[in-house]
Amino acid sequence: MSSDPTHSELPDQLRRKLLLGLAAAPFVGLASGLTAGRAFADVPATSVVNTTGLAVTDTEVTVGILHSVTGTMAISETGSVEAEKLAISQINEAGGVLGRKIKFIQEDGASDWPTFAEKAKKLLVNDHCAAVMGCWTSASRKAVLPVFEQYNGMLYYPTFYEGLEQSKNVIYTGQEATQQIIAGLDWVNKTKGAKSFYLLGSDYIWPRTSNKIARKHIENHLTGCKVLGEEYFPLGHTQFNSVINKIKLAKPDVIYAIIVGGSNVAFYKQLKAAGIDLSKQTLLTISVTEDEIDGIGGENIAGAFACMKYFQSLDNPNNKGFVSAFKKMWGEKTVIGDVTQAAYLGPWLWKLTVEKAGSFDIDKIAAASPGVEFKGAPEGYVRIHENHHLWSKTRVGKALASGQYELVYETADLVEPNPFPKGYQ
Amino acid sequence: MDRLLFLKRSEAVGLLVLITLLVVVLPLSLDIFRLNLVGKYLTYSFVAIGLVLCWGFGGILSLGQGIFFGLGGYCMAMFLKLEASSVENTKIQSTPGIPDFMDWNQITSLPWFWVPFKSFPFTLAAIVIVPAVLCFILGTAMFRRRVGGVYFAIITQTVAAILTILIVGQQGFTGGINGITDLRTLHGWDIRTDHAKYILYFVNVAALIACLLFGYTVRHSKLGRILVAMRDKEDRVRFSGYSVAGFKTFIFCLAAVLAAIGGAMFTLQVGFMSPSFVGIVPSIEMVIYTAVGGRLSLLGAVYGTLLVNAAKTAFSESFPQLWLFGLGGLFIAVVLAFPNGLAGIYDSYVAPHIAGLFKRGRAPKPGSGVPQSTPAE
Amino acid sequence: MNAQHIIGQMAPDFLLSVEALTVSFDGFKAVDDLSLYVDKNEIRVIIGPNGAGKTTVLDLICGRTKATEGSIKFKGTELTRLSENQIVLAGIGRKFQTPSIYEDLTVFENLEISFPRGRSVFGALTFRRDREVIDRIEEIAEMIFLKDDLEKRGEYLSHGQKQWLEIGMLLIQDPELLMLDEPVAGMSVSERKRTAELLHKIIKGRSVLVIEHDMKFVEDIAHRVTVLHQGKVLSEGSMERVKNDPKVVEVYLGH
Amino acid sequence: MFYGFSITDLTSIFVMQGFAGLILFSVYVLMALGLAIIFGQMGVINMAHGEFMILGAYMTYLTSQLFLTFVPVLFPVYFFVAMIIAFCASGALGMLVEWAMIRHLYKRPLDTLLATWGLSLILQQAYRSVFGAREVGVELPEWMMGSLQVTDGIEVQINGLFVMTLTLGITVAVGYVMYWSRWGRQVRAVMQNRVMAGAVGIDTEKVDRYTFALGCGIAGVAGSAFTMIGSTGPTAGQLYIVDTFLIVVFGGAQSLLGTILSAFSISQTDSTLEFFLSGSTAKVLTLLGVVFILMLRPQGLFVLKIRK
Repeated sequence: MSSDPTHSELPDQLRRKLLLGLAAAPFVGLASGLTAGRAFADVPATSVVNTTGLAVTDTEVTVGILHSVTGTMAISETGSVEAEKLAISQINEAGGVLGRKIKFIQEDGASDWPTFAEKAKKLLVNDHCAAVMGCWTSASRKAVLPVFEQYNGMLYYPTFYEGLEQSKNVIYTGQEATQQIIAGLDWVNKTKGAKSFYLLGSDYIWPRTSNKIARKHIENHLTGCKVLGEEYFPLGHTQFNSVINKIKLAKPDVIYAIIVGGSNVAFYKQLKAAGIDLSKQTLLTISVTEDEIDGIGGENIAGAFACMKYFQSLDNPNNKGFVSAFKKMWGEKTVIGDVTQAAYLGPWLWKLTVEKAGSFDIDKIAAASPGVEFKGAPEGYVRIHENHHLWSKTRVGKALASGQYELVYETADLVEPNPFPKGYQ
Repeated sequence: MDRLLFLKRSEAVGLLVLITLLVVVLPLSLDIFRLNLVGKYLTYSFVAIGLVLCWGFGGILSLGQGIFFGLGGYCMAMFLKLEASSVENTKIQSTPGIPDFMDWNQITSLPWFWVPFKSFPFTLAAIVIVPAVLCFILGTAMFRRRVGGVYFAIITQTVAAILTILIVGQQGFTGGINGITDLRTLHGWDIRTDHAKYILYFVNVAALIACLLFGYTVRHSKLGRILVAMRDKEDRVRFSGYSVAGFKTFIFCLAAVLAAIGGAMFTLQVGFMSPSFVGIVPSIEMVIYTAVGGRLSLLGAVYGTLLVNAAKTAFSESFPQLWLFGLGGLFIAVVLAFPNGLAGIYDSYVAPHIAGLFKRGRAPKPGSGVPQSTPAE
Repeated sequence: MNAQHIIGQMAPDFLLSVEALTVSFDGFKAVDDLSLYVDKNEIRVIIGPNGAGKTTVLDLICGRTKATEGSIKFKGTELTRLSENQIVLAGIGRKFQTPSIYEDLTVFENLEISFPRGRSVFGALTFRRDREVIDRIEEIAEMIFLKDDLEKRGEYLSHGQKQWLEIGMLLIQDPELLMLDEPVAGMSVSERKRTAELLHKIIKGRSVLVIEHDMKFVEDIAHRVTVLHQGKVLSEGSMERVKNDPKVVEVYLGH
Repeated sequence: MFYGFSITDLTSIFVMQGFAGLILFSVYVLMALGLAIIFGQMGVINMAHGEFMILGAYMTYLTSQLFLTFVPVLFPVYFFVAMIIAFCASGALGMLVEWAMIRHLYKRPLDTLLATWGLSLILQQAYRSVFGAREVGVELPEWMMGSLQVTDGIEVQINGLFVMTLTLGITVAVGYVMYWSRWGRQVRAVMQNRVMAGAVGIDTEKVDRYTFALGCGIAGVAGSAFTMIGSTGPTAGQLYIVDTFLIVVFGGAQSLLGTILSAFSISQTDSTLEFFLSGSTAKVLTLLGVVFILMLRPQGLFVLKIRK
């Protein structure tokens, strides 16, 4: 058997690229006329910036977008796809990466983990994507991780997640659990004087791991604080009356909720209907972004606190530009949540890293990533850590009836990402 | 010569065409990535073959075949995971030597039911025995009380739901919703290399052909005829002195074991196993493959699986939004217009032409004609 | 009745003894304290108006319906505790009212399935179609007038042929007690004649329990007749005696 | 876990817990009623039942938007209009589906299962294309939110009361239609003996179509009511389908009373277990219990013994 799997279809790919090149030729001529040909002079030779056979030509570089467009996760992943497309079009407008326009190939993970693995492999092996922006759930990331490691690809993963992972081939643009959790708990303990907590979660790895970290922090690091209860519900669960009664019985200072997806809607509506007034009862969540509020209804969750790194309402020039560009591209009514913003960081961080490394080669990008800063981030400023996670600030927002968060607290400094936290495992 | 061994001539030809396609045509025309995909699809066709026997011939529709596919897959995954979690590989964990997800869930020693999966022979036995035992219990309980048809379908579906919640909820022992990932070697042999994928593909095809042949043995034995008889007139079979419950349990178990073998092959080729194969949706999808191929045709099951999955991949690469319309429409069309699926279409439209060719004395070359065509049962 | 009851208990050599059999569906007693004894080699016909419980009695004997009370003994074995297939193995064959054959299988395969060998799962898997099987099937097919149709699928047979095929399927089992539910119903005159001929051939050497409405046919074959009415035995004896029983006359005419 | 609580606290919690059970019960009955008609009376296995419910939910969403945009004054009562629209929309779709698909499959019940599964995939994608992949939030009028303070510790949720009243109303209406009206007798006549019913002059096709439409319409109303407590997304329907079938089968498919009793037993078990255990464990135990009982009593809990 052939040891080079790509061998058989190389001619085909060449032909396709030639065709594409021909088709694009008049267009490129026009464009270069407009941009005064300056970019052309600076463009380094493809043979220099691409030594490993990635899909990079003199004018184009191909990246992959890999999210669920169908299935249950499509609800959550749509925003990420939109943000990534926005970032790519902005980068192209600004002249591309190393003088090359970004072309993207979008694949549908269909909310199905093996499909993610299959498509990831396609993007790397068949399409030779220079980078892939994608995945949302932990499960899909776990499914594609071995693929990225085996075929040496680069994944920009946008979601806040449970940590306990670190890879040369992944840049985690969302927060890992300790970044998101500890600052929020400290804040609620200090400003609200909260001493007792009730932990809730959907039954899978991220809420369980996050609650585990929260419990350790509450019991070991906050004096006099205790956990009154911890409960998990199957994904898609819609009946929360029993647990609401338990909460009423336990009377915790803080309800700490990590419920995801459709369950959220049921949970907050039932909470409100049961007479738990979130302006009096403190509720802290790390799983409800503006995206989710859209489905829950602002009036049902108003008063709850969310702890994450980004809110659409952040008041800084970067964010204003980002929000208006996003709405211009995807419609006035769209909302932008934490993950959407993190997804937007992916293409930008990749561009900056490529420029820093002066190469598209995966190994060089992986090595150059630590220390890359993005000053234009909507959340303010981020920097890639040695462990491929981001240094970022953690913020607490209060949900308003309008569906937006009002910033009530932000950490003074960037919080260090710590995917393998000592004392929390 | 009407029969070759126990196969009818048309079946023997069909099987040869399939073998040619899988062993010669596809490996030569596809790169390893696509071939690996075909291998993955073929693991579903184990389930489909089981469903042809159990549902097509036996009339027992199980909406829980994902359970058994999953059990087989998990058994294999447990073995591979233990091998991948050597003390050497996991030294950064607080408890080295146990799978990573256990460490994340503060489990400090290997649970008792994981221990035997260190042995490969035990794993192979478990892949067959675990689903068979579960099936035997379920089947005996239900068939003895004459639960059938819709009720059986709904109960199996519920069992699939229960198992999914359990696997997801007991993540310390099962890897939860992420499943068991990052499987690397089998007895030190790296299963992730292209070379290994080629070998696994051929192993998979060989296992599939073996299962098909066994399927034909059953189909052409008296047991196969009793199944058909049972589907039509259960009482008559009973009053001919047969234990209907026993036969149903047997065929249900057989279908489950086939599904489990498919699951194990899946794990080997794809490199992980997750609860998303256990639940209701994958179970029903597997029924779809069978229905599309033709619920009465063992070969049709294989072609049906290949066709639906190839369409799924192709569609979702070009028009992801349209894929569900296509799948849903295909399914309705098959049920309404072609209850016997591809095999039925072949029998009524293609087979007569081929028979005509024979009559005129022009022997067709093997492999000629439509590749998706399905020789008659 | 009472006298017979006692005789029944004292004479265990009846092939089939049904005693004090009762079955009720939601309080409705379809069969009510019924006792019935069939001798070896006896041909017994059960008659009665619609809803008298005739078919239910057959259902009870072959295990299709479970009795609420009472006992059914066949060659000294209690049947009420056995499952249907065990009852068949004990030597009882049953023909249904509407022809019950496998329409998707050929006549040959229909008969083959009833051949009393390879009845366990693994027996069926390893069953071989040897000379003995083929000879026996051809012999039976001849008897039931279907020798030329062995490869025909069941669904293409005429109604009468289906009835014969089902009788053939019972014959190949070689049961000691044969139960027939309206074997000539729905047949043409010529088919009916051939069926009578067939029944005369096959009842030799075994006991038969028949439900039939056709009085001429009954007269033709019955050794003894039992008249059922509302789940109870109304009258029993030779055809002659039963015909002249005023109770019977009343039930039939008054119906 | 009750250590250290006062008697009043405990009493009120038990009252509230009982109330939670009742809400769950109402929800289950609403979900299962439509299916009990379609599956129990007609023998059709409608795997797209959840999607019919979601259609009702989307109709409610659209109605709320319409009212907000055009007649904000009437917003407080839009929900009643929405339920009627939901009923009509789901019913009409049901009628269409019966005509195009189901009527060809009455002799193959298991195939209705497969075909309606295909239908459910199509509907899901249609919702996604029309309404987007994200969940939509249905805004409720203010009076439907919040709760009534009965005593110090006991609060009664208004939307819970609303669902319970609705369930009661629909159940009574369905009971009347199916058991006492002339039409209900026709339905049962057709289901028991199609040929005879046709022979005595009942238009069996019409009865089939309207029965199916009625079942779907009720699903639509249920979906409408669910916007008060659950989520409305393209795939939300799938979450309900197993539970719903289980309730109907557990009750013994033929009887509406059985469906209600089974919904009651399952909901009480579920909510009680959920109070003492965690949500996931409670769910597994409830489902296991139901499967186990169904294995012992395959005909369901509440079926009369019938002569074969």
